[in-house]
Amino acid sequence: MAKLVFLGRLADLAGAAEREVAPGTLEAILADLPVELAVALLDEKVRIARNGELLINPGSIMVAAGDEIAFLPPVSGG
Amino acid sequence: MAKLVFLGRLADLAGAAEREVAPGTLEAILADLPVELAVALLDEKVRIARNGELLINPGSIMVAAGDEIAFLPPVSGG
Amino acid sequence: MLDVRLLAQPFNPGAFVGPFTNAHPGLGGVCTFVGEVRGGGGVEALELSHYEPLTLPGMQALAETASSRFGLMGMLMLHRVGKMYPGEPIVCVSAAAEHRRAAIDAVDFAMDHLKSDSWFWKRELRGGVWSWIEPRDQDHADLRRWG
Amino acid sequence: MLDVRLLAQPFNPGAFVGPFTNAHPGLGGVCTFVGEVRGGGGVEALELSHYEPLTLPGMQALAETASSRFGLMGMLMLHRVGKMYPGEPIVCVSAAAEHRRAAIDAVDFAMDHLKSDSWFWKRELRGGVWSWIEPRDQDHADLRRWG
Repeated sequence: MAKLVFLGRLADLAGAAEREVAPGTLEAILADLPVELAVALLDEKVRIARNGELLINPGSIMVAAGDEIAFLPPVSGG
Repeated sequence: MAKLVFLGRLADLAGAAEREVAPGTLEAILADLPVELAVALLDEKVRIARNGELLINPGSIMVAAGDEIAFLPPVSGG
Repeated sequence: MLDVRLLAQPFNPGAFVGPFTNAHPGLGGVCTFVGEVRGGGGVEALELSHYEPLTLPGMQALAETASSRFGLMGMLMLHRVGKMYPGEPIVCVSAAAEHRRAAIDAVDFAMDHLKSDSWFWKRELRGGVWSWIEPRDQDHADLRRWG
Repeated sequence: MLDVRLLAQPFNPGAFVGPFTNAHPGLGGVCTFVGEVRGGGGVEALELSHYEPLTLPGMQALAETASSRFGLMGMLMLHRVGKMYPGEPIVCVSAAAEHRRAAIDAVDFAMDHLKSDSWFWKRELRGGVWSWIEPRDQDHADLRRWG
């Protein structure tokens, strides 16, 4: 299995801070999520990190077993 | 008597931090001091205060009994 | 010396700043900023979440950048996470330098970046309801000051 | 609250900054600068003289100016006089404000004015010889930043 991590308001939307998912393409993983959550995760302001590394072009990545994919909305500031 | 107060390097030059003088015009008081000291006190960078008030135009003041005249060279800075 | 920490419990800034200062004999000055949770507008509590693999390494990188940019002798950077209450310190940044301008500017720089460019998400409790704090335009203006 | 003092003995800045901070509930941030006597270049001791009728009133006026210019909740301004040794604090300025920029800028402003526009005369002991420290051009440049 792989793990999705939701930060900030995305955790509220996902109903949990983390979620276990089957490995596969990120596209396929998102397609299995509730539509509202998937749309929020794909917002252009949401950064995505794999195993602690920010991804420049996350659109087409393969998520392997044991990977941790974090979804990082804009930080809160001041 | 009146009191002259010498700050910073002026105290070294005067050989003391303070000096009692007879009242009179500032001009007359300075004329009684050693020439080298009088010249240093009249340097345009030296501010003069009477009884804690800085004087705008000290040249011609009368120094009364009990007055404290302070000679303030430029401060040391940073 | 760079000392960068996330703290999950209330802390006393002085207990860190004193030893930090003493660790830099020969310094000319130390500038310190301590931010506290404001209680205005009915805020009852604040909760900060972070993402372990990014937040602390990001702060460490920021302290290194500030340190080399301003030629510091050292920087202390402490940030609370978790739930906190009005009046509690939330952040403490100290810079030790030979000259005061470097120390003051480094703290200003580090605070602008910590506040708007670090991996923290905040929510506030008001009237029993939690709500997320969104980014502010002012933060981006603050960052642009540093080119 | 304005707390402005001349201190004739060594002091611990934290012993003043802690109570100063606690005296301003509701503050957003406190910025503090502490300057210490530098020991570089063979300096063995530093002596600061002041002129009682002008020095403290001048500092008080500076704290009032900074406080109203930056909208502070309070300012703490401590300055040593007398003979002191490398590593001892010589000045401590703290500003408490609702927002960090005001606190940081107020400390920067107050330090520039304290350093170059306050009634202190300094002499240094090197190799057993005392010499007066003259004004530096940099000080005037620092002051011009504030218009």
